Amino acid sequence: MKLLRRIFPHPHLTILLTLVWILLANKPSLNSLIFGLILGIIIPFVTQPYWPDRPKLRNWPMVVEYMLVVLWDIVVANVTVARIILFKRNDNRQPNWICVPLELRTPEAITVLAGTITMTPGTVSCDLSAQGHNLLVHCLDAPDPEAVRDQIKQRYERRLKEIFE
Amino acid sequence: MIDYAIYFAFACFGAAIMMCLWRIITADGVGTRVLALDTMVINTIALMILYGLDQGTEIFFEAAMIIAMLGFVSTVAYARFMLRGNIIE
Amino acid sequence: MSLFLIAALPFLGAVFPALLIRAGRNAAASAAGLTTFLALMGLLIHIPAVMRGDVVTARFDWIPGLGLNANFMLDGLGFLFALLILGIGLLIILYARFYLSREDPMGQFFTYLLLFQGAMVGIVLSDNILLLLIFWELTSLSSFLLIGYWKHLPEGRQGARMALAVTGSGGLAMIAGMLILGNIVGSYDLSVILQNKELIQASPYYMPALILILLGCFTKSAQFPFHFWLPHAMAAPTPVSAYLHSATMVKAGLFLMARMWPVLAGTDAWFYIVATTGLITMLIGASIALFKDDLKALLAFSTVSHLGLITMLLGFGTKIAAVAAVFHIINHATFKAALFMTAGIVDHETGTRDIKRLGGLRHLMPITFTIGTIAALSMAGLPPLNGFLSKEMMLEETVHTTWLNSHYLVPGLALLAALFSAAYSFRFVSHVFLGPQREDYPAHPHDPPVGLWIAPAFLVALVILIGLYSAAVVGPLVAVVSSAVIGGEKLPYYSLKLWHGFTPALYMSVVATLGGLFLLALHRRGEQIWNALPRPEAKQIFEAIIEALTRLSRWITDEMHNGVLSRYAIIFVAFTVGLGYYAYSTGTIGIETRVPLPAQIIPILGWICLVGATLGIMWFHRNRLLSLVLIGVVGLIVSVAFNYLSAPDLALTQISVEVVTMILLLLSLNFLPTETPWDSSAARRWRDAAISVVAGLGTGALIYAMMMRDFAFPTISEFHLANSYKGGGGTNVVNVILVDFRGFDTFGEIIVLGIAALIIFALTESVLGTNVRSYLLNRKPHWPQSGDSHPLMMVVVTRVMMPIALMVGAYIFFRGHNQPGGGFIAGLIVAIAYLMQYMASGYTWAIERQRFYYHGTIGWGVLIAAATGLGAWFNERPFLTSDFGYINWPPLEEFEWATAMLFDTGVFLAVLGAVMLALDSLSRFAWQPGMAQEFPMDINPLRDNSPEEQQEKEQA
Amino acid sequence: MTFIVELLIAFFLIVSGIFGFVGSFGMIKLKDPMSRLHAPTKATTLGVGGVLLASIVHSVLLEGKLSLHELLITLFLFLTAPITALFIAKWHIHRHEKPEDLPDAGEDELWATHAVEQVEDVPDHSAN
Amino acid sequence: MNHWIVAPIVLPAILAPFIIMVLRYHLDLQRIFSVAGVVALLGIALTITAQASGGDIQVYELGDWPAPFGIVMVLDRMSAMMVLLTALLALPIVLYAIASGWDDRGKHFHALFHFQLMGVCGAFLTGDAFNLFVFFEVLLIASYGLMTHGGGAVRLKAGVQYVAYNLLGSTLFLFALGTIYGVTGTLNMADIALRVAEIPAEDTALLRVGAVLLLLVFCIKAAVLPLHFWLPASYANAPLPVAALFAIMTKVGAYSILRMYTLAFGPDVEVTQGLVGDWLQPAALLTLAVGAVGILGSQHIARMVAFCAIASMGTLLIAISQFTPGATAAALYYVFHSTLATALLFLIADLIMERQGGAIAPKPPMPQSGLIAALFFVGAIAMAGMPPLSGFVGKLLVLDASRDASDATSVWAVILIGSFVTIVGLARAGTLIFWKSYDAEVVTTDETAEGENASAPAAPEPQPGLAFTAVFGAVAGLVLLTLFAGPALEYTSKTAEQLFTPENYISAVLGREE
Amino acid sequence: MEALVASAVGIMTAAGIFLILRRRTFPVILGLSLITYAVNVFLFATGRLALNAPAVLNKYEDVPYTDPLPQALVLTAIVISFGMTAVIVMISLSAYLSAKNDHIDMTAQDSVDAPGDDA
Repeated sequence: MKLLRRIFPHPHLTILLTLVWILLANKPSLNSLIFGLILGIIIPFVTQPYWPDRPKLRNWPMVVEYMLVVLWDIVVANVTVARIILFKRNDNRQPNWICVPLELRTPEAITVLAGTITMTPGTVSCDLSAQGHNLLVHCLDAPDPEAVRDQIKQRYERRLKEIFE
Repeated sequence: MIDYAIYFAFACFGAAIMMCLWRIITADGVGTRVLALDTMVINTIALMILYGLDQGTEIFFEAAMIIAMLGFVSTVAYARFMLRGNIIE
Repeated sequence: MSLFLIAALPFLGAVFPALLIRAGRNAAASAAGLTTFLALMGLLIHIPAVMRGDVVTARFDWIPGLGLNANFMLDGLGFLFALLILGIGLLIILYARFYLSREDPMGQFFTYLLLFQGAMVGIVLSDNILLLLIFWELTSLSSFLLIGYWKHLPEGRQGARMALAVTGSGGLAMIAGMLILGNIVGSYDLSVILQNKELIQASPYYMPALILILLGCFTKSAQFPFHFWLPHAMAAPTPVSAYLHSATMVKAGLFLMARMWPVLAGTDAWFYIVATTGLITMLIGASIALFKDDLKALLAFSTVSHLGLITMLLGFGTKIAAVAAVFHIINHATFKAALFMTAGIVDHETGTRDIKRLGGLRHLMPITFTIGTIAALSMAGLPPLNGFLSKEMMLEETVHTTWLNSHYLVPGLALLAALFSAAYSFRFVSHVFLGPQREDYPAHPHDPPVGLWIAPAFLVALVILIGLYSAAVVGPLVAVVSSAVIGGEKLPYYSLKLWHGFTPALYMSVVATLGGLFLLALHRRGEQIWNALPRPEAKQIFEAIIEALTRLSRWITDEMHNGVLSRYAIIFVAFTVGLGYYAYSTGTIGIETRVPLPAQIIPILGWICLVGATLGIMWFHRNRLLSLVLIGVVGLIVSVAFNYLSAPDLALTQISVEVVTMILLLLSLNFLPTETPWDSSAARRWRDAAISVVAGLGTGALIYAMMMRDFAFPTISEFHLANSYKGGGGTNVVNVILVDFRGFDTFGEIIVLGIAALIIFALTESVLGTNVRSYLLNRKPHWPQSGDSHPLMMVVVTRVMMPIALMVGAYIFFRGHNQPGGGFIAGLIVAIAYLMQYMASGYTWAIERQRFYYHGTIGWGVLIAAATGLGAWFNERPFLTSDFGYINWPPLEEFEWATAMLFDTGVFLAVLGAVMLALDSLSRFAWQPGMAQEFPMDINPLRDNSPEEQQEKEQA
Repeated sequence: MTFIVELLIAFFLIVSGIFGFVGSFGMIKLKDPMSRLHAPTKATTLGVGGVLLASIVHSVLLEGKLSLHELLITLFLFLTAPITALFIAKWHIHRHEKPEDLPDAGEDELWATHAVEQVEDVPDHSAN
Repeated sequence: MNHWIVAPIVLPAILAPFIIMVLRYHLDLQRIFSVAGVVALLGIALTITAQASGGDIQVYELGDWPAPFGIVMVLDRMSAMMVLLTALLALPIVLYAIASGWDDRGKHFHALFHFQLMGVCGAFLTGDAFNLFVFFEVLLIASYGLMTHGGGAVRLKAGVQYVAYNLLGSTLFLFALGTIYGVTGTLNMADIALRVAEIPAEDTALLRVGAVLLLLVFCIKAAVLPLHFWLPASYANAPLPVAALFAIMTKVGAYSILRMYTLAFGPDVEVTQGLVGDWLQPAALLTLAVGAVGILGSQHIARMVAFCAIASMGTLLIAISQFTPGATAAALYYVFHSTLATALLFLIADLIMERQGGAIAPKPPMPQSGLIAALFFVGAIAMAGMPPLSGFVGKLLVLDASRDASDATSVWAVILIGSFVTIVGLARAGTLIFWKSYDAEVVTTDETAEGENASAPAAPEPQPGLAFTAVFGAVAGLVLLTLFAGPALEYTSKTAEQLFTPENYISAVLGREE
Repeated sequence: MEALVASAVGIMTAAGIFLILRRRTFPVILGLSLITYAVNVFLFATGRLALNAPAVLNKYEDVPYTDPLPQALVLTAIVISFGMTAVIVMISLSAYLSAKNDHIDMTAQDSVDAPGDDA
C-alpha cells in the first residue's frame, strides 16, 4: 500500500494529466491514452516532493453540481458586470471590501473558493487574513456587502466543505 | 454569417488590445500596467484562436496555449517583484 | 674555421658566463675569453686567403622565400673589423675582469658582452643585407643592455634608452633603405648588390635608399645631429665604453658606409650628405670635447669627432680618401681604446673622472701616465705616432676638396677641428697627469695591477709601432682593406710614412699642434666663454621630445579609450551605417519583383502595439520596471507576429525565452537601482536619437528592399523541404533543419547556453566569496516588503499547474519532429514549470526537494548530443548523421523513432540545466539566513490542528 | 442544421467579442485600481471562453473532427487568472491600503499582506 | 571518411562537459585532464596539418548531408595551420594557468578553456557562414566567462563593456548573414562564392551591403580601428593567462577576413570591388599607429600588452589588406608570430603583476627579477619586431610584400615608425619596472589595492617552476619559428597560393568536378 | 505587410541603439534585447514573408511552404542571444555589487593605471 502510494502519489492528478495529454494530442487513440498514462504516472512521481500531502476528494456528484453552479454564475455575473461597466456611472458605483470568515481549512478548498470568487465577475478575492481564517473580497458594486458574503458562503463554501472536508 | 461574427469579434478584441496598450502607457502605477499587460495577453490569446478559426488552421493553438501558461508566470513574477522585491525567495 | 662558427662562437659562448658565474668570476671571464680567443684564431686562419685578396664565403639558405639567407663572406674589410672586434674584445675581457667590482654580476656582463661581440662579428661578416640588419639591430639591443648594466644609476637607464632609441630608429630607417636597395637589385645578397653600381645609382629609388641607409649609419656612428647619445652611453662601465663606443659599435656605421662605398659613393648626393655631416661632426665633437670635464665625456666627444673625420673621408668619395679612412679606423681603434682604458684606470684608482678634481697623477701612477700620454698624443696627431699619419692623410685630402666651389672651406674647418683635437688631447694629459699633486683625491691613487694596464699597454705599443713602421706593420692590411672598400678596383698611389716633405698637410699639422697648445693655455678663459654661450643641450631636447611624445601618447590613448562605452558604440554604429550606405550606393538594385502581402487590420494593430511599446521604452527607459513590462509587450507582439507569419516554432521559442529573460532581469533588478538617473544632457540625447534613427532607417530600408525582391538564386532550403521527410524522417522542416540538416549549429548553440549557465554559476561563486556577501546580507529592499511571501493559493495552484506544464513540455518535445515544438522549447517550458514552483514555495524549500543537479544535466545534455553524433562514426558515417525508422507494435498505431530525437533529448537536457542553473545562481544572491522555510506556504489554516501539521512535516 | 450550428457559433463569437471588449473597456473607464481588476475577469471567462467554444463547436459540428484541445486553454486560464488577480490585489493592498482602511480581519487581526515586520529606512516607491 | 577533421571540435566538446560533470570538485583531476586534452588536441592538430600539407582540400559533410545543404567542415592548409597554432598556444597557457593558480580563482576555468578552444577550432574549420557565427558565439561566450574569471569590480566592469560591445558585433553578424542569405539563398561559403560570382546586376547593392557588414564583423574581432575599442580594457583587465589565450581570438577575425575575402568576395570579384581595399588598409595603418601610441602611453603593464596586441593586429592586417599571395604568405607567418608573442608578453606581464602589481613605475624588488627581466626582454624584442626573433622576420616579410602596394611609402613609414614607438615604449616600461632602484619610502600603501582584488581567495601554492616552463615554451615556439622560418614561409606561401585559387576550394566542397 | 515588418525592424533597431547609448548597465541590456528582437525579425524576414504556409509538411495536399531555413537560423540566434543576455545580466549585476555603482563606463577610478614617473 505504501509502495502503491509512492508510485501513485496523486491518483487524481494522474487522471487529470492523462486527460490533458489526450486533449493535447487532440486525437483520441490508444497510443495517446497509453502514452498519456505513462507520463501521467511518471510526472506526479517526479513532482511528488512539491506536493507532500494528499488532498481527499469525496462526493463526486457535488463536484459536478458545483461546477455547473459556478458556470451559471459566471454567465450571469458577466452580464451584470458588463452592464455596470458599460452603463453605470463611476460615481454611482459602490465598490466595497468584504471580509468572508472561512470555515474551510484545507488549502485546496480555500483555493477553489477564492478562485471561484474571482472568476465570477463582480467579486475578486484579494487576500487571506494573517492566519488564513478570513478571506478579503472586493466587490465592484455592492450596495449590500452582507448579501454578497452570505451568497458566497451559501452557494460555494457550503458545497466545497462537502467536497473537501 | 460566421465570417461576420468573426470580423465583429476581431474588431472587439482589436479594440480591446488597443485599450490595453493605452492603459499600459498611460497608467500611473506599474500594478495597473501589469494588469493591462495580462489582459492584453488574454486578448491576444483570443485573437489567435479567432484567427485560427478564420483561417481554418491549427498552428495558433500551441502558441496560444503556451502564452496562456507563461503569461501567468510573468505576471506573477512582476507582482512578486513589487510585493517582495525578490521573486524567488 | 667556418665563418658560421666564427659568427656563432660568441653567441654560443654567451651562454657560458651566465651559467658559470656560480663557479666564480674567473671561470666566467675565462669562458668569455676563451670563446673570443677561439673565434679570433678561427679568423686568423683565414689570413692567407684574405691577404691574397680572396673572399671567403659560407652560405646557408635560411628563408629563401624572403631572400634572407645566412650568407657570410670574409674579405679585407670584414677581416679588419672582425680583427678589431675580436682582438680588442679579448683585451677588454681581460681588462673587465679586473675592472668590475665584486658586487657587479659578472656573468651577466660577459654574456651581454659576448652577445654584442657576436652581433658585431655578424655585421662585418654578413653577405646578406637582411642578415646584416639582424645583427645590426642586435648590436643596438646588446648595447642597450650593456649601457644599462649598472641598473641602479639613472644615467645608465636614460643613456641606454637614448642609445636604443637613436640607434634603433636608425636601424629601422636602414631596414627600409636595405629593402629598397634589395628591390632595385633584385637580391639581398651583398656580393650581388656590390656588382650593380650603375643599376643602383640610376634608379629613381637611389636617393631614398641612400638617405635611409645613411640614417642608420649616422645614428650608429654618432654623427651630427645624432651624436648626442654617445656621451650619455658613457654611463656604462668603462670596458663597455672602450669596446663599444670607441672601437667597435660606433664603427659599425663606418663599416657599412665603407661596405656600401662601391655602390653608393661617387655621387654628389653622397658627397654632400656624408662629407658635410662628417665635417660638422668632426668640428662639433672636437669643440665640445675640449670643454668636457668628465674624462669619459671628453673621450666620447673626441670619438664623435674622429668618427666624423672618418665619415668625412668616406664621403669624399675618392679612393685615396677611402684609404685614409681605413687607416684612421685602425689607428683610432688603437689609441682610443687605450685612452678609454686609461680613463677607466684613473677612475678606478682615484674614484673620480672629473678633470677638475684630478691632476698631478704623473708620479703616483707612472705606468698609467705613460700609456695615457702616448695614446693622447697620438690622438692629438703628433709624430711619430700613428695618429699623426692618418691625420696627415686626412688633411692632405681636404686640401684637394672643394665644397660648393670653395677651396678653403673644408681644409679650414678640418684644420680647426684638428686644432681642437690637439687641444683636448693636451688637456687630457696636462690636467690629469701633469701639474701639482693634490691632496683631495677621493681615493688613494696608485698604479693598478698588471691585469688592468696590460691591455692598454699592448694597444699603445701598437700605436708606436704603426707610427714608426707603418708600411711594414699595417701596410698590407691597409692595402687589402682599402681594395675591398673601393670594390676591388686598382688602388691609387699612397704611402704610409712619417715624412712626405713640406706639404700643406704638414703646415696644417704644425698649426694645429701649436694652436692646440695655445688653446690649452687659454682654456680657463675659453671655458668661461663656453659656459656663457647659450647652447642647446641635445640630451635635454631628446628627453623633452620623448617625454612630450610619451605624454602625447598617454593623452591620445586615454582620451581615445576613455572607458565610455556609449562613445565606442556610437562610433561603431556611425561607421557601420556609413560603410553600409557606401556599399549600397555603389551597387545597383533592380525593381521590386514581389507583390507585397496585404496588410490586414490585425497586423496593423499589432504594429501599433509594437511601435507604441518600443517608443514607450525609449520614453520611459529611466523607469526600469516599466521598461521591462514594455519589453514584455514587444516580445509578445514579436512572437505573435512570428506565428502569424508562418513560423510557429519561432513563436513558441520566442515567448518562452521571453519569460525566462524577463525573470532573469527581474531577479537582477532586485539588486539594481530601479531608476536610471539622468546622466546625459539633452543635446547628447538628441544626438544619440539622431544616430539611432539613421541606423534604424538603414536597417528598415535594407530589409524592405530585400523583402520586395526575390532571391537571386533558388535557395538551398528547397532541398530541405524536399528531403525533410524522406531523409530526416520529420515533417516539421524547421525542426529537421535544427536537429539534422544543421544539427551542428544546434550542437554549438546548446554549448553556448551551457557555457552561459556555467559562467553565471562561476560568477556567483566568485562574487559571493567576496565582501559582496555581507553587503547583500545587510542590504535593504527597494521598498517595504509585503507579508505572505508564499501565498496559499499560489502554492496550491502551482501543485496542479506544474505537472500540467511538465506534461505540456513533454508533449512539445515529442511532437517536435513533426509539428512545431522540439527539445529546446520543451526544455524552456519544463524549466519554467520548475520556476513556477520556486516562485510559489520559495527557493530554499524547493531546492531541498530538488532531484537533479544542474551541472550534471547540462553535462549530460551536451554529452548525449555529442554521443548521438559520435554514434554515426560506428556506422561509418560523418558526425551527426541521423537515422530513423518506424515501429509497429499492435495494437498500437505505428510510431516513429529517430536518432534526432536522442539529439533533441540532449538539447532538452542542456537547455533545462542551463536555464535552471542560471536562475538558481541568481537566486542565491538574495539568500538571507532566516530564509529556510519549514512549510511550502506561509499561511495554512490546517496548521491550527497540530497533528496534521506534524503529518505535513513528516511528509516534507 | 448547419445554419443552426453557424448561428450558434456566431452567437458565441459575438458574445465573446462583446465581453472581451467590455473587459478592456472597463480598464479604461473605471478609475480606481481595485475596480479595474474586475474588468479582465470578463475577458478571461466569457471572452476567451466564447471563442474557444466557438472553435470547438466549429470543428466538432462543422468539420466533424473531435477537437477539444481548446479546453486546455480554458483550464489554464481558470487555474491562473485568480492567482493573477490575487497578486495584483495584494500589490494594491500593499501599496495603497492601510490596515485600518480594510474590513476587520477577525481573530487574525491583520490581512496577510500587511502581516510583516516593517523595515525602516526603505525608500518610498510611490512612482510604482 | 576522415573523422580527424571534426576531432578538434568534438574532443573539447566532450572533455569540457566531462570535466563539469565528473571532476567538478577535483581540481587536480581537472588539471590532469585539461592538460591531457590540450596535448591530445595538439596531436590532432599535427595530424590534420600533416594531412592538409599535401595540398588537398578535404571536406567533412556533417550529418552526411551534401554541401551546400548541410554544414561542412573544410580542412585546407590555412585552417589546419590555424588549428595547430591554437593547440600550440593552448599548451603553455594551460600549464601557466595551472602553475600560477589562476585556474583556482574561480569556478570552471578548465571547462571554459576547452569550450573556448572548441569555438576557436570550429571557427577555423567550418565551411559554413552561419556555422561560423555559431562558433564565434561559442568562443565569445567562453571568453566572457574566462574574462570575468575570478571576479573583482574593475574586471567585471570591463567585462560588461566587453560583452556589450561584442553583443553588438554578434548582432551585426546576424544582420550581415541575413543580408547575404536574403540575396544568395545559401549559407555555404563555397556556394556563396559561386553565386556571388554570378550575381545579377540588380542585386549587387544588397550583396555589397552584406559583404561589407560581414567584413565589419570580422574587423571587430580583429580589433581594426575604429572597432577596436573593446580590446584594451578587456584584455588589460582579464586574467592575464586568459588574455594570452585571447591572442588567438583576434586572429579568428583576421582568419575570417582572409577566408571570406579570398574565397567569396575576392579581389577579382567585380561585385564587391572597393569594399575592402579602399579603407581596410588605411584602417590597418591606423590600428598599428594607435597600438604603438598606446604602448608608449600606457601606464599599466597589462594595458600596454593589450596595445601590443592591437599593434600587431595592425601589422597583420596591413599585410592581409593587400590581398596578394605574397602579402598573405607574410601575413600567415606573422599570425604565428604575433599570436605567440602576444601570449608570451601577457604571461610575462602576469608574472610581473603577481609579484609587484602592474603599474609601470618603480616597485620593490621581486623574486626572480632577473629571470623575469630577461623574459620580458625577449618578449619585448619579439613584439617590437627586433631581431633575432620571428617578429623581425615577420616585419621584413610584411615590408617586403607590401613594396608593390600603391601606398607602399605610407605602409613602410607607419610600420617602421610604429616599430620605433613600440621600441621606445617597451624600453621605457622595461627600464622602469626592472631597472629603477626602489625607494622604500615612496611606496608604503596601496599594495593590496594594486594587484588583485584584496578579497580574492588565498592563492594556492604557486609553482614558479612550471610557470616558467610554460613561458619558456612560448619562447621556444618563437625561436623555432625563427629558425625554421624558411620552411614555415614555404608552407605559408603554399597556403596563400591555395587561398588565391578558390576554384579548388569550391570544387572540393561542392564536388562539381566529380 | 512588408512595410510594417520593415518599419518595425527599423524602429526596434533605433530604440535599441538609443538605449545602448545610455550610460548605465540596465538600459544597455534592454537596448541589446530590443536590438536582438530586431535582428531576429530581420533574419526571419530574409526568407520573405508568407501567410499560412508554415514549413510543416502536409502529406495530403500540395500547399505552399515558407522558407524554413531562416526560421531555423532565427531559432539558433534566439537561443544564443538568450545565453548572451543571461551572461551580461549576470556580469553587470556582479559588477554593480562589486563596484557599488552601475555606471557602464570605466571611470578614472576604475582604471588600474597608476601614474608612473619617467626617469
